[in-house]
Amino acid sequence: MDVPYLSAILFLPLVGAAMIAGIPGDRRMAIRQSTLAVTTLHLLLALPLWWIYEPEGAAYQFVERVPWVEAYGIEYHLGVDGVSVLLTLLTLLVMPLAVLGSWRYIQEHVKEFHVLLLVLTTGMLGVFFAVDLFVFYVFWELMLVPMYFIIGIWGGERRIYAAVKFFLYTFVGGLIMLVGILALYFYHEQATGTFSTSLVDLVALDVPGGLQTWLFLAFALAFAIKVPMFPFHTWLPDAHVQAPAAGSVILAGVLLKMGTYGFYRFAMPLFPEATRTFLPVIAVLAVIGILYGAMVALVQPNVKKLVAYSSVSHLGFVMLGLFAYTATGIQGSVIQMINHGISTGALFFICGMLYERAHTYEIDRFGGLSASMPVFATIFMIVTLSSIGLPGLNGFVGEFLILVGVFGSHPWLAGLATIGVILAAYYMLRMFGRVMFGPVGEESEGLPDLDRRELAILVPLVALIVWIGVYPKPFLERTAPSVDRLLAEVRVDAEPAGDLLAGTDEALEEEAR
Amino acid sequence: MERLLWLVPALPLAGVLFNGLLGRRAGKGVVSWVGPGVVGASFAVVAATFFALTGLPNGERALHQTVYTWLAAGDFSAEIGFLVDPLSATMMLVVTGVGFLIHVYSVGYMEGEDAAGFARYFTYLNLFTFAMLLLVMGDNLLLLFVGWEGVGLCSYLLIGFWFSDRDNAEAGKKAFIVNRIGDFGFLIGIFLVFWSFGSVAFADVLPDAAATLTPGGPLAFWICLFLFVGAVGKSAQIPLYVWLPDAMAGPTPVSALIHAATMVTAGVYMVARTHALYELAPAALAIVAGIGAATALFAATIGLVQTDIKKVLAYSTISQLGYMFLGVGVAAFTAGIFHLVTHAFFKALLFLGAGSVIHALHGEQDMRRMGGLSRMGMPITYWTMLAATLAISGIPPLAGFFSKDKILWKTWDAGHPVLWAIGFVTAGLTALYMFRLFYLTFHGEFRGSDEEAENVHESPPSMGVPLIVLGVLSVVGGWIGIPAAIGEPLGGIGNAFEGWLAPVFEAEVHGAAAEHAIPPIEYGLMAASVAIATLGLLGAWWAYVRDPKLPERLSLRFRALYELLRGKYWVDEIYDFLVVRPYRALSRFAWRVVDDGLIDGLAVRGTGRLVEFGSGVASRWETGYVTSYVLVFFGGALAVLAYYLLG
Amino acid sequence: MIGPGHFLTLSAILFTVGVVGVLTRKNAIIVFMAIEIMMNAANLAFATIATTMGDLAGQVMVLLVIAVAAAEAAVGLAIIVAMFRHRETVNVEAFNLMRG
Amino acid sequence: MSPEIQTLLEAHRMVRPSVFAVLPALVMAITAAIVLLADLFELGTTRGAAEGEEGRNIVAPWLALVGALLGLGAVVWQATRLEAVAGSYFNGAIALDGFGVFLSGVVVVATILTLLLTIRYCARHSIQLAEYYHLILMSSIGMLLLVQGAHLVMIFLGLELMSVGVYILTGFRRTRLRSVEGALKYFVMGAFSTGFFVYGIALTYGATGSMDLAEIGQRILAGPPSAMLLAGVGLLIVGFGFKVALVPFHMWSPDVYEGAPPPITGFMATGVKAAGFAAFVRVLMSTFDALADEWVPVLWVLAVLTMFVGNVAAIRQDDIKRMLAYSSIAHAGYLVVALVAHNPLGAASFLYYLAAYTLMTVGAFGVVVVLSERGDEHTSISEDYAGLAYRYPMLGAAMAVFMFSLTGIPPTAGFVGKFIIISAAVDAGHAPLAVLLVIASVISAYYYLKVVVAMYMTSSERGPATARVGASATIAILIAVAGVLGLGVFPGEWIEMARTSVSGLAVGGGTVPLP
Amino acid sequence: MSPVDLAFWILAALAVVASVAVIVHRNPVWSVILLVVTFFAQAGLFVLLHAHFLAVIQVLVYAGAIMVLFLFVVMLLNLGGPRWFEVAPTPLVVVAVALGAAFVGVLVVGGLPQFAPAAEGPAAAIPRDVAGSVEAIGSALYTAYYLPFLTTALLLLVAMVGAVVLARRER
Repeated sequence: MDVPYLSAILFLPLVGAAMIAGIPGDRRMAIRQSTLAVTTLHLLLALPLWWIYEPEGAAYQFVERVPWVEAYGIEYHLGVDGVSVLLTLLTLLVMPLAVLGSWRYIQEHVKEFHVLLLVLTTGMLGVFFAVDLFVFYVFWELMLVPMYFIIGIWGGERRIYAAVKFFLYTFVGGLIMLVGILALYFYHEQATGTFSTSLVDLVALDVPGGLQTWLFLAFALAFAIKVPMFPFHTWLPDAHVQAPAAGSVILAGVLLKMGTYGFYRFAMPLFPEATRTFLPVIAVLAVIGILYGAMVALVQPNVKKLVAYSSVSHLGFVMLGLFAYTATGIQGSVIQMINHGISTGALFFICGMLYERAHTYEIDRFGGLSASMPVFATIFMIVTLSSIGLPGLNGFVGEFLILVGVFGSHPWLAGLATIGVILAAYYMLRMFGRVMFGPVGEESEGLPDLDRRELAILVPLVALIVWIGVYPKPFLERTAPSVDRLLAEVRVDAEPAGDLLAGTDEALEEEAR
Repeated sequence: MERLLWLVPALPLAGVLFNGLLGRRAGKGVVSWVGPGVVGASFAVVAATFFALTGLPNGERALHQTVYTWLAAGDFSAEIGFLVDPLSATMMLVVTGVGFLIHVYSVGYMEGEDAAGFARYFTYLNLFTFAMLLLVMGDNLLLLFVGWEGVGLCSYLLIGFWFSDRDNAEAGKKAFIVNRIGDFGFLIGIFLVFWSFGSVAFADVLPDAAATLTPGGPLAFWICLFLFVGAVGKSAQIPLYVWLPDAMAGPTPVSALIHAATMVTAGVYMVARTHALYELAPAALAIVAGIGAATALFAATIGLVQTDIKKVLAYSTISQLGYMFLGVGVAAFTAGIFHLVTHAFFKALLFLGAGSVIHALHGEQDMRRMGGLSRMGMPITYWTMLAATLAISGIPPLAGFFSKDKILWKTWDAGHPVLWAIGFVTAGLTALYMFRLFYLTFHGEFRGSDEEAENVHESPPSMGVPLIVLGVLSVVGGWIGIPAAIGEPLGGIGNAFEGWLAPVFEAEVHGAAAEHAIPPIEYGLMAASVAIATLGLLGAWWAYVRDPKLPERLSLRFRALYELLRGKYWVDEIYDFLVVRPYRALSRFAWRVVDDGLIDGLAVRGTGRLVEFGSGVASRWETGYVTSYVLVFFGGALAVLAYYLLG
Repeated sequence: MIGPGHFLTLSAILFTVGVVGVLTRKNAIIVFMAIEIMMNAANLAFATIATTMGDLAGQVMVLLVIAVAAAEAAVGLAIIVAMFRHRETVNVEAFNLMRG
Repeated sequence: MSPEIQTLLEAHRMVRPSVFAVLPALVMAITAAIVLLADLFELGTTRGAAEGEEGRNIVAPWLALVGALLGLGAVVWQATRLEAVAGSYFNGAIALDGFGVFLSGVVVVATILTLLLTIRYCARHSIQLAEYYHLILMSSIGMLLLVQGAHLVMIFLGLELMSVGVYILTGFRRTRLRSVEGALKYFVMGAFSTGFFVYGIALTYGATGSMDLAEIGQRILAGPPSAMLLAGVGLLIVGFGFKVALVPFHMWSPDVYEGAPPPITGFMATGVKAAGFAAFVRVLMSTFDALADEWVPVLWVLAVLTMFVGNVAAIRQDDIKRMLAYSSIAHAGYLVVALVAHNPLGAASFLYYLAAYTLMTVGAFGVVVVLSERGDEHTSISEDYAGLAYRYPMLGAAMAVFMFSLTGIPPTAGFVGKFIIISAAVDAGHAPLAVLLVIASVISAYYYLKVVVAMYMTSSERGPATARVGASATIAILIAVAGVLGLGVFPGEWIEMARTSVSGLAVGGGTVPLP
Repeated sequence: MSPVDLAFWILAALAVVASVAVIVHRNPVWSVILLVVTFFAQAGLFVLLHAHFLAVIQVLVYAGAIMVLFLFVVMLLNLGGPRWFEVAPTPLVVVAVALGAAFVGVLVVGGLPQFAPAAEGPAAAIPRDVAGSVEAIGSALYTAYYLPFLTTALLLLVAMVGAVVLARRER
């Protein structure tokens, strides 16, 4: 492909940001509309990826490879696989919605907000496009900055604490990963005599066990914080509660995926043996995350915090699926990434809409909203059910595939994780019931139902929720070859189906010996 | 016909979309036609299917349609596909048939709702029908599970239909969560099936079952046990029955449809559907039978003392579901399904009748405030209720007699005298509490206010007609499965139902061979059960009509027992104490202590505080006095020198 | 026999005396004097080494250090004058506005 | 003339004196003289309007700026002819090599930016004096000589010329007690450390018999180092450690940075530090290359101490100058990591990072200067910087860029700099040190973010009134921003330049191929 | 003990005693005068090292110029004080003396007294008295050390300007 398609997608938001920076700050509506136009255009620009990406084609497509820092062998190397395509489209779908979601929410420093939103888009896309580790790292850190501002400037009461915490947490992980990247880089130089930070070159390396362990840990820490995995999750509730609605949506919808995506795209193929060594640890942490997140979510008095902890639980499923090491589990994980982005994104939009109406996130101050907001109630219900994992909606597809996949390799963990499905119903329905049902609460008197703008935000998400739930095939098809390729890279033969014992823990242990 | 199978669930789904999206604007009039209409149409398609099926030779009676591949990832693959064999056809007929009647009934019952509520109600009801059809038509376990969850959702939504009352919403939530506990088992069961067979399609699993699994082996046992956990949740068996009595918070037609006739029987259907697996796991079957019998008795005892008319019916449902599990548990799958069908008729009728009563009394559900309604102008309600009560009590020749008796006989025949005894006692209790209900409601003095008494009225035709239809079915419904013991002497009336289902349960252990020689004891048992039912009936008459003070005296006499039953064995309280509270406490502990205290407080903020402390130290060294700076400088220089010259 | 070692040891002692002076005295002028003692001690070392090995670089260095010392003295004393104008004291401990 | 003297004259014959080799210094020295002379002849001076008010010289700043620009021109000229003229000049007193020229460039750029920043500040605070600019130029000359010095005598003199000038500049606002206090502390500590430095030179001289770096380098190859040599090296490390503010020789810097006029603080944090580091690196990495096993452990410890004490102490500072002082201590620690790596990559990363550091620090101080132009100095982060970004959007954005660059966030120069320093450390097998650097960076993020937080996320009624930012300061800050981002986004050229610049330096055997 | 040795010990003792006295005396005027004594002793030591020119410069520049400057400032600022020595063993003094002793100790243990020249310089063949003469030093200063020498000029200029700027009366 001669046209630098990915670069065009990548940098369009920056161009947009520059344009919007030129609009006088007091013309708020113009700024909002322009940003909406830019983000929509952006989505349209990238939408062809859905069709022109060939699932069965090359591992990385639309590749661009230009030397960047030649002295270090660093290249501006972009490319997408099936998973990146989906995550890219998810990101681009979320952005216009985020702009819409901020229409009324953001009233101060409107211009700065939208400029940052666009810069953030570039950062996020860069992470999904990068094939070169250096490029990846640059974007990984780059997206930190706008998000930090978004939380810190437009957030709630304790926004500064939350923003700084978010920043520091991610920064720690990132820098340690940087050391890991460099060690890998020099190992590559030692082994081959050439310098390269390209994933393609580095994957080909056979890193010795000890080094692999350390490097994997360095990468895993960065990704685990981002995911966030238990026990690295405590930044998340703060960040979510304090962030403005759009910030939470993007955080949940896209940013958290970068952790799991990092595992998928970098940590696992680069360090297959270490991945297997740490597989039990990570799988157990994932299950702890699932159950722990669900438990803590139950007792949250704050809607957003509840959703934040539910994210910990849901991302636990994603991690578990990735480390199932079966095509089914990993595919489920990928779908679950998308699902979580859509469903939790929608939940945060919903939280924002509640907040715009009642100016509180306290669950106990709501009640009986269904009466005055029937449309809202319906959509909220669907999103809640999607989050619970009701069959027919998207959440089930991901969770089920993950659990089936994991069951083959770790029946006990899968069993424990399945308990998470029960717990999810408990905390979500409890919250839903308290907010929407029962007598009308003190903050809920006569609140207006959704207006058109809000419908425009939620309806596409609900449509996707149903689409993926009912007909996930297009999504699964696009990622299957990429996932198979990953499995081939990590050199694990998929467990033969039907052979129950082959997949049990004992068998794995024996193999380790 | 095979190509049109999709229409069966699609019609109610169309109703969902119409009522959900446009219903509020279309108005109650349109909705009241569309809502029941789509189900009726669906029933028509089902009927056509049924006849198409009967037109096929016995043994080839199966229609199959694959709509599309739903989930395919890695080795796993599941399709959206429909399988109609005699078993599903039976279920479909019940679901759409009884469902249609209840839809019609609802039009009258829900007339008090505003347009939005009315549309919402029918949306949910249609959605339920859709999901239930998926459940019974799905050609694989996963699709069955989809329907399973779908009906659970509808149950949640409909129980909490009047959501502004906190209790209703809570009841819905409880139903959903308790069901989820069962679903957990179901899911594990599915995983086990998949990893054993490499597929979840019935067509792959069931014929291969004997070849893949060791009969009586652990794998077969665990698969069946986990699947049964799901059934326990959905069909409200011990220990997961607690949601069903609370579910009576929903509108009464909902209780009739979901919590009596169809959804709660899904567990029985599931066990029957996967009978090929269960037959390989006798231990699991024994557990099924044991749980069924225990539940039957247990719920019946509670039903004896309840005062809320719907609660009595709820416990009765639990008890009857226990019968069905007893039936399938002794591998008498046909008997279980037969009871499922007859139960659908008379229990739906009972609920609808109760609804009619409640409707007449403007929402009153407490039987202590009813009485004497037989004389107050509700003939349809009265007579149909009587038919249903007789049917459930097992008085011949009404429907309940045949099905219940078949289960009891099969239990005995399978060599489970203890289980038979439990079922037998329960049959008596059933007659007792059902007639207690009947007498308290329709006989004696009216115990409500005068104002209420004046307003008592018969229900509108939309409610009356379904009552009559169901009344008829309650009477004659059993005749499709007349046992050989009666049929043969009467001139060789065959057991149509058994023959119909035979291709499905061909491997049934106690197959047709047993039918040829009719042991005399069968008649004895039959007589005994009729006798005990009659005894129950008379007991109720004695205690509630002839000597109304007797129950009070008894309750004082056996105070402890009475309180135990009144308190429903305090199972809810025990669960609350043993499960719910500890879980919440643990959650709070995880949040406050682990999350806030240890991880965030100690590790995260603690690190921050450590750095700040260090900052204070560094800052204190920076005294502002140049002398101290020089000292530090010199100390450093000395250290460097000492390193080089001494080290 | 006195050798370069003696001279160097003497220079080390003198240097240390200067250091101790800087460490202990608060009077800025005395502190500066102590620093001059340190510079001189270094000069003694340079001269000793230069003479011993027959090199001129050390001697040149002594000259240059003296020049530097002169320059520093001038600047240092000017600073003392400036600070005296503020506080009427040359006690270095009187100046600790900035700390932490 | 006696024959003995003849012999000596023969021995000390002048070798390769060259105007071109010292052209930047020379150009600036001449300008410095002109500045002073012009003032003497009252060119461009205006008398104070009121009795007792100081006069001002409005020509001096521009003269000085022209001089510095000419100096930059001279540096560029040297750079372009480097291949032809590289070598040592004035009997080995100075070296003309890539390393020196690169850092000369850094120093001169720092000088130019300082001059641009200081003009309005001086005008507003009545110190628009020829002497001030003269001293800046002279210090800058000292730096250039220090950077190029290849002889300990030359390094000593360059150091002194630079330091004495900066002592005076620190106390230049002599009516301000803090300024004088800063000068006093700086002077006392500086002179004290000079004593150690001179003594270190003496010991080195004694141990090797020479003060010429090249000769010393040769002679230490003869055998294992004597105790005297090690003592000399130790004291040199102490002396340099003071100039570049390594813990525990750093104690002066917070107070002095706080006391000095902000433009001078910026000058100290960049020019002085760059020049001091230049000589430090030249002496250690080139001359004492053979002794690397001896000095690497010491510097390892100093690096860790410096990074951590600097960053940790910075956390509680509310005065931005003080905070930046600690920050610059910490950055000195990062630079020492590059030294510890002790390989060509380390040397190159050192150069790159120094350039990056200079740009971002000068920029940050630029913002500080702009805010302190009126009335009080306005250096409280929590009060004066609160809501700054909304009063001065561009200034706030620039400051944010500098803060993120100091933190090491892409795509800024600070990030790339840290990246290559870490890479050098990892390459040299100092992965633990790299991890410590990383942890220190995380701590640093906290206080850099504090500035951003104040500017963007809080608001305050107090703080300096909004006013137009002067043109010269604007230019300086823009240059810094452009530099920080330019070096960050397109680091290739610059890394390449740093790489070739260190090729003349015999580092780590000098044969290891660069990536 | 040769006369040279005797002279060394006398001068060394004088230098040490006088320098110690400088830092312990309470009166700055006395300190300055004692410092002059130290410098004279050092000039004497230069003579012993055959560095005649340095000895002269030491007296001229240090004792003559620098010390006068010191005395001038002391007088200008009217810094009187008691005329006695005072050594109070404050913790600071104890620590300082201990560190100082350690410093000397480290250097001595490190081999400073065993110094032997590592190489021979260009003046090694020339009589030491000649090597310490003004011509000899000039022959190096204006040739090999030309640039450092010039730099000194700049340094002195800076010092002059600086002194003027800082010590000027306030407006």
